[in-house]
Amino acid sequence: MTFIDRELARDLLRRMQTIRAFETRVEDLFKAGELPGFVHSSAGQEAIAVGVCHHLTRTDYITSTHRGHGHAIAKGISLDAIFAELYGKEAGACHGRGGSMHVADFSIGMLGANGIVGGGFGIATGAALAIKYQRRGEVAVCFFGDGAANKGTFHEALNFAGVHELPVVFVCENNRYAQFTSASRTTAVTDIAVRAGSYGIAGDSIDGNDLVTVIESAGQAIERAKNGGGATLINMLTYRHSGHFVGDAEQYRSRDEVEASKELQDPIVRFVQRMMDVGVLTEAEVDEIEAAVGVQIDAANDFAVAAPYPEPADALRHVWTVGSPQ
Amino acid sequence: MTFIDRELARDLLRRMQTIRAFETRVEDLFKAGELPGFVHSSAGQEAIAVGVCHHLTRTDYITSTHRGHGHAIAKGISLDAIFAELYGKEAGACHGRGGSMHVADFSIGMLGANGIVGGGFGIATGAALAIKYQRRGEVAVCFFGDGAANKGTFHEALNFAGVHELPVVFVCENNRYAQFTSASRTTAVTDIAVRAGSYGIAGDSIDGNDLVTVIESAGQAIERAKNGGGATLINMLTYRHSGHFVGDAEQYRSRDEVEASKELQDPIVRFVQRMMDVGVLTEAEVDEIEAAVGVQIDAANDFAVAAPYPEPADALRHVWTVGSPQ
Amino acid sequence: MTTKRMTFGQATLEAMQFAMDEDPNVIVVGEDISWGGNFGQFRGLIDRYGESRVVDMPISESLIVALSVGAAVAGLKVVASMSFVEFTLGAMDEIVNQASKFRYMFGGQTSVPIVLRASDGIRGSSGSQHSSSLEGLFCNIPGLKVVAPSNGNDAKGLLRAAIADPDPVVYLEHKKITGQRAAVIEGDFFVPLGSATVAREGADISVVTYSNMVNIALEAATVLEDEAISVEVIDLRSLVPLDVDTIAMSARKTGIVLAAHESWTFGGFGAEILAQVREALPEQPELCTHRLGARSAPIPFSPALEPAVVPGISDLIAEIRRIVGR
Amino acid sequence: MTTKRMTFGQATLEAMQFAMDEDPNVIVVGEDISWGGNFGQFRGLIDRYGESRVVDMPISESLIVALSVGAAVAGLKVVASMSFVEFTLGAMDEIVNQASKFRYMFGGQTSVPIVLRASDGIRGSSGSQHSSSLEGLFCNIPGLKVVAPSNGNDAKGLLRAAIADPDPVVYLEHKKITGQRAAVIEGDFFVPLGSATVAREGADISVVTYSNMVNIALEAATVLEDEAISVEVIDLRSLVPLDVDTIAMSARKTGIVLAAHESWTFGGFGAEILAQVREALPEQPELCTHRLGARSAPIPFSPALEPAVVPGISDLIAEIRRIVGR
Ligand SMILES: Cc1ncc(C[n+]2csc(CCOP(=O)(O)OP(=O)(O)O)c2C)c(N)n1
Ligand SMILES: Cc1ncc(C[n+]2csc(CCOP(=O)(O)OP(=O)(O)O)c2C)c(N)n1
Ligand SMILES: [Mg+2]
Ligand SMILES: [Mg+2]
Repeated sequence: MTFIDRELARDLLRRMQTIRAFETRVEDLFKAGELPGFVHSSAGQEAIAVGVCHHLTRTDYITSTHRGHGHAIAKGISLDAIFAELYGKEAGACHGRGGSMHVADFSIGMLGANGIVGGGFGIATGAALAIKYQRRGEVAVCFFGDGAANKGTFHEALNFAGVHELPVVFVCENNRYAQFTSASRTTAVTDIAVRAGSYGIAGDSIDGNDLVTVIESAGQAIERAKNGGGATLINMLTYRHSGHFVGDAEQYRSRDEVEASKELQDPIVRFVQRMMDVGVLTEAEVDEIEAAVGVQIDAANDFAVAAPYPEPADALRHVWTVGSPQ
Repeated sequence: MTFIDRELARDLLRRMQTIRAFETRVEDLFKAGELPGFVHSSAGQEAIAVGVCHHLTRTDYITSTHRGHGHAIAKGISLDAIFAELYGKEAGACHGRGGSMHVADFSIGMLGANGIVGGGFGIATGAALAIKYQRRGEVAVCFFGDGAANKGTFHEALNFAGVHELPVVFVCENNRYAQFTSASRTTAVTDIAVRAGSYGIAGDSIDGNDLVTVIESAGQAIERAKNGGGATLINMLTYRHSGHFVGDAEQYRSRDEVEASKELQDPIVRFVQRMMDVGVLTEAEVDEIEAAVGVQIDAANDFAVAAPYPEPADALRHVWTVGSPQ
Repeated sequence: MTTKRMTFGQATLEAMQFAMDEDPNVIVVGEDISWGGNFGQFRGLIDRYGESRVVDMPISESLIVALSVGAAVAGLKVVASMSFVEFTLGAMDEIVNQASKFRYMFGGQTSVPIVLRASDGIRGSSGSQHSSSLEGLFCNIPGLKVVAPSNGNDAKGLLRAAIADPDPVVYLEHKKITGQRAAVIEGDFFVPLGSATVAREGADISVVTYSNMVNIALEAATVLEDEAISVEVIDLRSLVPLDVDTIAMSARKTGIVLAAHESWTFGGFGAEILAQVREALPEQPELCTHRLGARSAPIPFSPALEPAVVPGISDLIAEIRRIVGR
Repeated sequence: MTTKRMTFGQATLEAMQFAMDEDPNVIVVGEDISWGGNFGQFRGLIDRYGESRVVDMPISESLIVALSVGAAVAGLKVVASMSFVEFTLGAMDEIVNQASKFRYMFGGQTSVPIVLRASDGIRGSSGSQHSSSLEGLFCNIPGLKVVAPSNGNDAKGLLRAAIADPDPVVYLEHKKITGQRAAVIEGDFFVPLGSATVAREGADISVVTYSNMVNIALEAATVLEDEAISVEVIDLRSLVPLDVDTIAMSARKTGIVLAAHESWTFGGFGAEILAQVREALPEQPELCTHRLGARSAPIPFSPALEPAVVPGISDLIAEIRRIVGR
């Protein structure tokens, strides 16, 4: 445990709390009718995004999902840019064209949230092929859900990654539900990591709500990838605190189940406890970090609210079409 | 081996020889420019089609591939109907609309050869779902190639079959090549049966050129399926004697490799040898069967050649379209 | 003939029940289907018909369609919920290469009685992957039938007809109207595929449209009435088969046709409507034909841009004014 | 400007080499690609550029496109061989939901420089799954560009332009012309996307077409010359962007437009051509517009039926005679 010193602990906690605070604020704003479209919250899954991205540089790649806010923040997107994007403002990361399900920041290797479940497998694999071809020392990480693991795209990508020993890590955020359906109803073998054997790649199955475990497992996989050891498939067990989308009635799971997980499995609470137990962090520090994060979220939201919408006249910018500005 | 008596041995040999003779004739006819389109020969793979279909009744289902002549014949299609189909005649199994890659006979549960690699996985799974829903005691068998195993449709179907323990058997005709590319270049784990573990179903890997082994392995899987034991994935090693399609220059494999397989692995030669060793069949019988088959093939070809083409005026029959005969 | 006010979703639920009560071989499959599907149109079916007839599917769109085809040729009639229409693209191979071709390619040996229900159109900032209308793709594929009701009553009658139809039917339901209420005829009835209806009579211009654009056109007609512009609104209801007679009759009367839809203008179905009406009225070369649809860009997320790409009531009104020159 | 006679396939091979020599980030992926692909258009590239730039893909169409997208956003330019155009349907999700939308949806942060080469059209009894032309689908999708050369020279110049283009380009090559010889300009050159050409000048009627139908139209024009019917043939070369000016100029001259293609008439691209020319010539309401395409059925296998569904030279000649009234 010693490898987590005070500085690192503060940094990791700040990242997790930033995601939690962002998602919480977004939920409130959405329920208050302040945000357009619909949004998916990753609250409860912060340890995976933060633990994995802890090992990544700006030039490493990630592909994300419909539940992508946490991945983007962990990879380093500016809070102003992601908040403005959720409002559909021109200052957004995608100039308002994308929205919550398509948040992307290519300048830091964040190749996009994706509204198509399973859409990231092949894209991450292609990015890994480019890395290998150009002999760059980077890695591509594909975040996906337990439900996405049932898409054929999973199979096609992992087989190819296995054949070419590509520098890619497939991280399953296994929160045990796909929308309203529990994984056991639709997935023959729910420990996704078992499938690594079908593709001759490394596999691991871990507690995805324990930040330290995530850091260790992801670290090994990413090191393997960067050292030419090929791909890894990691099944990370977690739980989403909110409904599938904000507004979900959640009839498919019991309040008790949700509360129990929040109480006993919350990745932030567990990390804080652990760090305090070993004396790396103090309660005062934790509160101070939480407060600082709150201020940042306020500032980013204020920025986004004040930012202007795109010009309707620019509706055709960024796509080829007759007479459109290229 | 005693379970194969003289009658059965004669019948099995007749079926394998019928397929071999049919494919050989088709190749000759195609090379002579007598047949339209293009054709794929299953010569060399007869033991799989015959050994699996040996266990099936007219009401069991099979889905086939682009290399489907053998499956259709083993399932019991009339030689007149398949030959006429290859010529595009109205008397063909599909009234000439389908051709070699779409030979089908729904009256005997042959749900069609398929020009889309991997097209059969979901169709066989759906047929199995219908069987289970209607509480019929039947089974659906999906024949597919080693190359098809890399399609995402493989994954989606086997996962679902695993979840619902469907009465379906997935039979991989692993002839080690997909068109011109050897399986090892595109498949991370070439023993396809390994993947059974990813879906919680039974798996088996066998010598697909040994008819007796095929009969035993397929028999167990089909019995399991019919008794509610769920799906099975069987990897059957085999080899195609001809090119991918008739006319293929075959630069991707050595003459020696082909000749060696023909000499040592020919499923018909091996079965005959085995039956003669144990005194179940005599050389005379074998010759007599071969001769009888030749006569049937001649008759079917004569029938097909003489049969009329469809009427151009009926080009829109069998599809909904403005003013078409329904 | 009494009617009852209910939502589009409830109306289709009634049609589902008549179909499922009448024929035990009708089953429903889809993601989260036991929870009613993404828009609740299937809510309650699970309690009435149980898990064997209301089958939760993994996130495996290719399988959903292939399995439907397989179950259909094995004796069932399958209604598949595809959720957002963009997800059908993950099953386009199964829809086009298998479902649409089976009856013809196999010479009429089988038909494929499946209904693919998909939600299309904009709902307000759902983003590029959850806002499209794709009828332009389906209507170009022979063997498929395509319907797009504009109200609950037609939704009910068309769904009945679609399930009874022997061919694959793509049933498109606009997100904005799934929750809309309308007067729906009580009891069981069919709206035959291929029958358009005059939603409003008018003398100056014929707006030929379908799905939610019908409702927009009716609003526009009311507004334009005050300007003494008399707008006739044709609700196609069914795109394939297309009721050319009803379109032609209206065009003959008004002399001006405006084909309007939410989907992209370029390469879209509007061009087909215009071509059909001209071919139907060769004696009327002076006929004026116009079209209104989305501009050539993915549907943007930003509330400021979406209406600049997808036509709404103001665009329709402006276009009608321009055409009739007032 | 000297020319050399070579096949369409050889001409594209030259374009591939200029592109690959010029830019080390251009790679080629596809099934059996190291063997030259299904029609040999890539033969020899493996020897010249090696396995890292000429990548054999598993039979995984979804992956082929998704991987191309991922590699492209990570810095490569990818030419993907999709073999028969029907196989692109297995990647429609990746083509439409990912490739075509990325640049716009992500606000111009990235572009997707990929070329999808696919062989379409009839070759003589290839059957329903290997004979279609699907440009009608691609042309309705904003963000995609679509080209369909009719001869080796354009094939070479268009491929060069397609690879250099920042957006995804669907490059359609007709099976019948891949092996056809033509005079091809030596050395490196581009045919800009969106530039049609007058393949033959005429006065009585404008046949607006592309791909192999251009060659059929040129033959027809020669035949009709003897009947004193002067046919102008417009070779669009590129469908998206569409060179409306060249079409309009011809239409203004002849007053009669016949849009002709091999793909299905209903919902096909011909209707778009006619709509575009009318929108371009509002001052010419008396313009006559006609179209010729395949009838609404899957392409049949039988040599007796294929020509009854897909239009050939006799159909084109008859239609032109009918239109000009002689
Ligand atoms: C191809 C496709 N199918 C279905 C959907 C609808 N959908 C959105 S999220 C979701 C569940 C995804 O579950 P999982 O992969 O476990 O991710 P989670 O939501 O649990 O994070 C579904 C079915 C979609 N967006 N894309
Ligand atoms: C979806 C699809 N992709 C590609 C092809 C082209 N193709 C036809 S057969 C074949 C190889 C199939 O290999 P395998 O599954 O091993 O069957 P085999 O030919 O060896 O019997 C390919 C790539 C196709 N028909 N369908
Ligand atoms: Mg999940
Ligand atoms: Mg093979």
